[in-house]
Amino acid sequence: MLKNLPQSVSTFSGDIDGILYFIYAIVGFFFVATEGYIVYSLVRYRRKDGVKARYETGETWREMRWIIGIVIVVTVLDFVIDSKGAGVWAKVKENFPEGDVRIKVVAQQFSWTFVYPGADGQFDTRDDLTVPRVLHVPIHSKIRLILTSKDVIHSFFLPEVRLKQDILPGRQINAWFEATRTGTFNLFCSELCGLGHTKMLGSLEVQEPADYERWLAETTKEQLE
Amino acid sequence: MEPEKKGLGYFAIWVWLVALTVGYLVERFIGVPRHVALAVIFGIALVKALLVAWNYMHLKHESRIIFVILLIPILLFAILVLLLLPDITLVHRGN
Amino acid sequence: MIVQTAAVENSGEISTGKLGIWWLIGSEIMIFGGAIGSFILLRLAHPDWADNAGHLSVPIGSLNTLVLLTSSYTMVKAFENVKKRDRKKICRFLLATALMGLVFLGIKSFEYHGKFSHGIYPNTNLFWAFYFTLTGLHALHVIAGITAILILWTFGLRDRLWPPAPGTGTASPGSPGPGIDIIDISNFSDPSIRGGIIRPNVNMSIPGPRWSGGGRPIADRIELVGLYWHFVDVVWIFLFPLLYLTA
Amino acid sequence: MEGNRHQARGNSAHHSHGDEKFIWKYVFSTDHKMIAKQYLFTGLFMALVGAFTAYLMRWQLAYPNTAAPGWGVVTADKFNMLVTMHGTIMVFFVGMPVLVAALSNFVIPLQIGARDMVFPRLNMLSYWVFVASVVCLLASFFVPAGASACGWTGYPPLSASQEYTGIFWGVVLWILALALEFASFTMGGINYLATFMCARAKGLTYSRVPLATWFLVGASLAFFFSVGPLIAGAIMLLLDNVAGTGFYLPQKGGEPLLWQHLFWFFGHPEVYVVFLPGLAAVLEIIPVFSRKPIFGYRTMVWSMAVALALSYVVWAHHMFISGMDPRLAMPFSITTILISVPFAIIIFCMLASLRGGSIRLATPMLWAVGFLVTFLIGGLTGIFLGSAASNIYFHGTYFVVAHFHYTFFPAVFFGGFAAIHFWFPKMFGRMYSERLGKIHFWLTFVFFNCTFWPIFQIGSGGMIRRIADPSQYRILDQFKTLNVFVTISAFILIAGQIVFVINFFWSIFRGPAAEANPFRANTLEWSAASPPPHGNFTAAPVVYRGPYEYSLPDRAEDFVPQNEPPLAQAEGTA
Repeated sequence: MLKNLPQSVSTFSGDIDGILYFIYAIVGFFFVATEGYIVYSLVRYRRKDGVKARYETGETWREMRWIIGIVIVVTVLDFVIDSKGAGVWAKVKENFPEGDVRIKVVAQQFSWTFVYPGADGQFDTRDDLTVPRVLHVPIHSKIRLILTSKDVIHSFFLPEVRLKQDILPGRQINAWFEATRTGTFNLFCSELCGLGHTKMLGSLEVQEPADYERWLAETTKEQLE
Repeated sequence: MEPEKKGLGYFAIWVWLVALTVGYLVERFIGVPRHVALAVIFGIALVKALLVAWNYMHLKHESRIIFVILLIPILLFAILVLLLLPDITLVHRGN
Repeated sequence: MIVQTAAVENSGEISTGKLGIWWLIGSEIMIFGGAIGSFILLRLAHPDWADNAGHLSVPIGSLNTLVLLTSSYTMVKAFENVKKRDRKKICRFLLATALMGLVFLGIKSFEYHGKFSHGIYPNTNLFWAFYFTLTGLHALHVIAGITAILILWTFGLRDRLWPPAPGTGTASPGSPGPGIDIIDISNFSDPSIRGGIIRPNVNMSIPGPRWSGGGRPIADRIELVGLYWHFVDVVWIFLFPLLYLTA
Repeated sequence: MEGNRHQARGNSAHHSHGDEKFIWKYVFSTDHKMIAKQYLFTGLFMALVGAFTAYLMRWQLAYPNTAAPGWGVVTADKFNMLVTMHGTIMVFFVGMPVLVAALSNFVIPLQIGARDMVFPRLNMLSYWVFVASVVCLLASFFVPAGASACGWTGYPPLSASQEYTGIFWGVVLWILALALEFASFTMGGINYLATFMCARAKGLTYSRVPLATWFLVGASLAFFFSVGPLIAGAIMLLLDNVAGTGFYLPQKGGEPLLWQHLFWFFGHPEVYVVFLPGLAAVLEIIPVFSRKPIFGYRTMVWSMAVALALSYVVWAHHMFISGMDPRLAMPFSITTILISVPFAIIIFCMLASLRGGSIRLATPMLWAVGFLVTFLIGGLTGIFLGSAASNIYFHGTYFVVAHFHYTFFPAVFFGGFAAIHFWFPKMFGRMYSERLGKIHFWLTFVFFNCTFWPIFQIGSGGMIRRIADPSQYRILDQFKTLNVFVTISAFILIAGQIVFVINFFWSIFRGPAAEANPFRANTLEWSAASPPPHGNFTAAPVVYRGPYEYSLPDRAEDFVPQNEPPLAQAEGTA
């Protein structure tokens, strides 16, 4: 079920995959055990002439002991899953690093625009760089994203980075990631945003720092002209 | 259905309700600090609502099941508002 | 587990009609709760809405509160007279309640008119959107309550609150047609044969296809409508300070 | 349909006897059984509409931008509309009427030994308000710009203003349809709850009420207390559309997230509103066909109660990445995962009910087991989504689609078909065809799994929901053949329902007459005639024992009806 996961290219994508595989193992065990048990009992306890069913109401602790046992196991596993997940969640969504690069993402029906603060490091100044569609980031640096939307709710989804975040109009929502592999990756809008939702595609370009700087300089020059 | 004239009569309750409504106005003229005023205002509203529910809706004579029917939605309302406080009220709105 | 007795639990008595109306009130609490809760949440986030609330007239709002409170009093008086079987007084108090409801609506529409003439509409800003939505939703409930009260009032005028002779009711089993199972209705309305904590005192006769009276006297519905009316009153008791007094 | 059984009615002065006109018997009936059938037929009709939308969507996903037979090319705007309508119809107009309304209406009064609902006319009104809601929804297909295309969750701002979708009437009618439906089911809910509380037969204490009734009542409770905020929310959404207010429009000071909270505050209990009735039917069927008492009756009732209580505080797991305060995620993740505990108890109790039984795999039992087998998958995959961390990746992908189809489909269709077959003799007085029933089951079971199992894989590969054209996505090229496989399976799944339609209508008119208790079950509905006359019971039933006394060791017969007087008391002590 999980063999189709896209490649993992960020510092936390491995953690998320770890949770996925961990849950997969637990769930897989219960899946095999319970489905197996159902098939077993359907065969084992099928109707036979002259054999009467057992009268068993399950109202006593003795009769319930197996169920209680399994349920305790389930509860414990639930908490294990949650406590493992809590750390990953906090890492991805709660405790943001300040970020080496800050980029503002502007979503609108039906396109992505990325705003780089330019040399002064401030947004909404004259030297802001506005780049459509392709998000360029340097590898191995912490990217701080400021997600905004001009109209409806969009969702910023980088499958390979395992990052997804809905963008609410009227709010600035923060996200971050750190890429660990260079290349071109996917960017989808994963929240129905209207007629052109399907075509609201972008891409993520992870570059070596030198390449990134070169690209940044070239684009700055282009835009200032 | 229920014993008559136990405690306050319907008319006395009405007098109380009117008095409490006028109480709003008094509070406005005295000029107390805002948070005190708000506490008083909603305290009065709560008292009035309880008076109506308790006497006019005969809750004081009702069986326990009615309280269950009433308390569940009130509790859920409280949960809904409390859980949404951080998300709707205390959020920093940018842009 | 095999307890082979026919034990009957019993505690308290409540009619199905009353139970139904309380369930209705329960669901209404959640509806108003959702709307009022949304208002509270956004109101807390926007202290600047106080300016808008300042445009609302506290004296008019207070007057309306008094009108509605008084109508609650007359409603409960009507119910009190049900127990005394005083038809004339019932009619008088029901009419008074309905009229006060209408006065409430009149004052409300006067307020609306004032806002409209100052160019304030639901789409002016979010405070006014909430104001018109909450009061409008409440006004709809007032209208429903007035309608129900007036219907009962006409029943009272025509002396239809109680069946002509006690006991017969409006429910009389029809003459049997060909091939009909005749069911002994009395068997089912006997409270003693029923289990459960709530004893039904509804006549479980099979209802007619039309909107005719059920098994119980119409007069019993005055209490039910009264409960609803008081609930509408309670909603206003909270709406008034929330909208008018937080300026 | 009801043979020559006339309904005795006639407490109206104008309408004095029972040889009633067609319109009062079949259209404006106040008989709970007729209203149940009305809901059932309406729901099944809507299922056809829902299936047609599914067909068109699957065609587009497998063969993008080619003409679907019987319709034409599914363009992006139509696809969004189909996505929206499929969800709305299947959840609100199939799941709700078939499971909540039809089952509650039919089963609750019969199982508790009542003559009818306590508010029969309110019951009728509730059905006709529902019809009005269906008409609203169907009408929305034919208004300018077509039906709503905002997703079945209708997230504003997309749904709050015409400028974002170009759809006005479609959205307005969609909201109205939902509002009417909620009004209808609120009336129904009041009725079920009051009937359950007031009209139980003598001796039918709360600890002897059959589990089906308990779970149906639980479903009504879940609905009843959660729908209010959404009604308020819907009013605000309607005003945003028609009056230009800005409750959900940030440029006017509104808050889009508010709708999501109000929607999911209802939306999660709604899952149980649909799921519990399906479970109710299955819980009733398992003991009958394994001739064994249900395992842990009290445990199940309490588990359900705990699950219901928890269901009101888990809603935000639908919104982990919605932009809500991230600190809310962990509390909601914990409650979400905790809710698996009561359901685990219920499932394990059901498994234990099979142990040591004498199992006969008749059609209702097949559906019940099918429900167990498939719902387990739905429940287990829910863990991936309930854990906030893994939800970051899976949210909004086809993994979610597969997951909720593995919960809704078993509940609505496996549970629904189990119920329809199980109570068919009681409902129509005739037996269904066992052979056709089995063919139908195996077709549905196999192709249901063929349809939805691969979708887990497609989803984990990164395919997101509600995209009209997968060929736009490079990452999805690897799933081309899988998508075609899914689509063909879905077609066979839909086509397989023809077997049911044939079985259903053939059996209603031509099936062999059914006896009162064909499955030798204990609960009260089987002591009434098949089909029960208006008024259900010829004499008031009296209950002497719990509902699941099967295979008592000291009895020759392997069942003891609830209303059979105990030997010692047979002389009429009660």
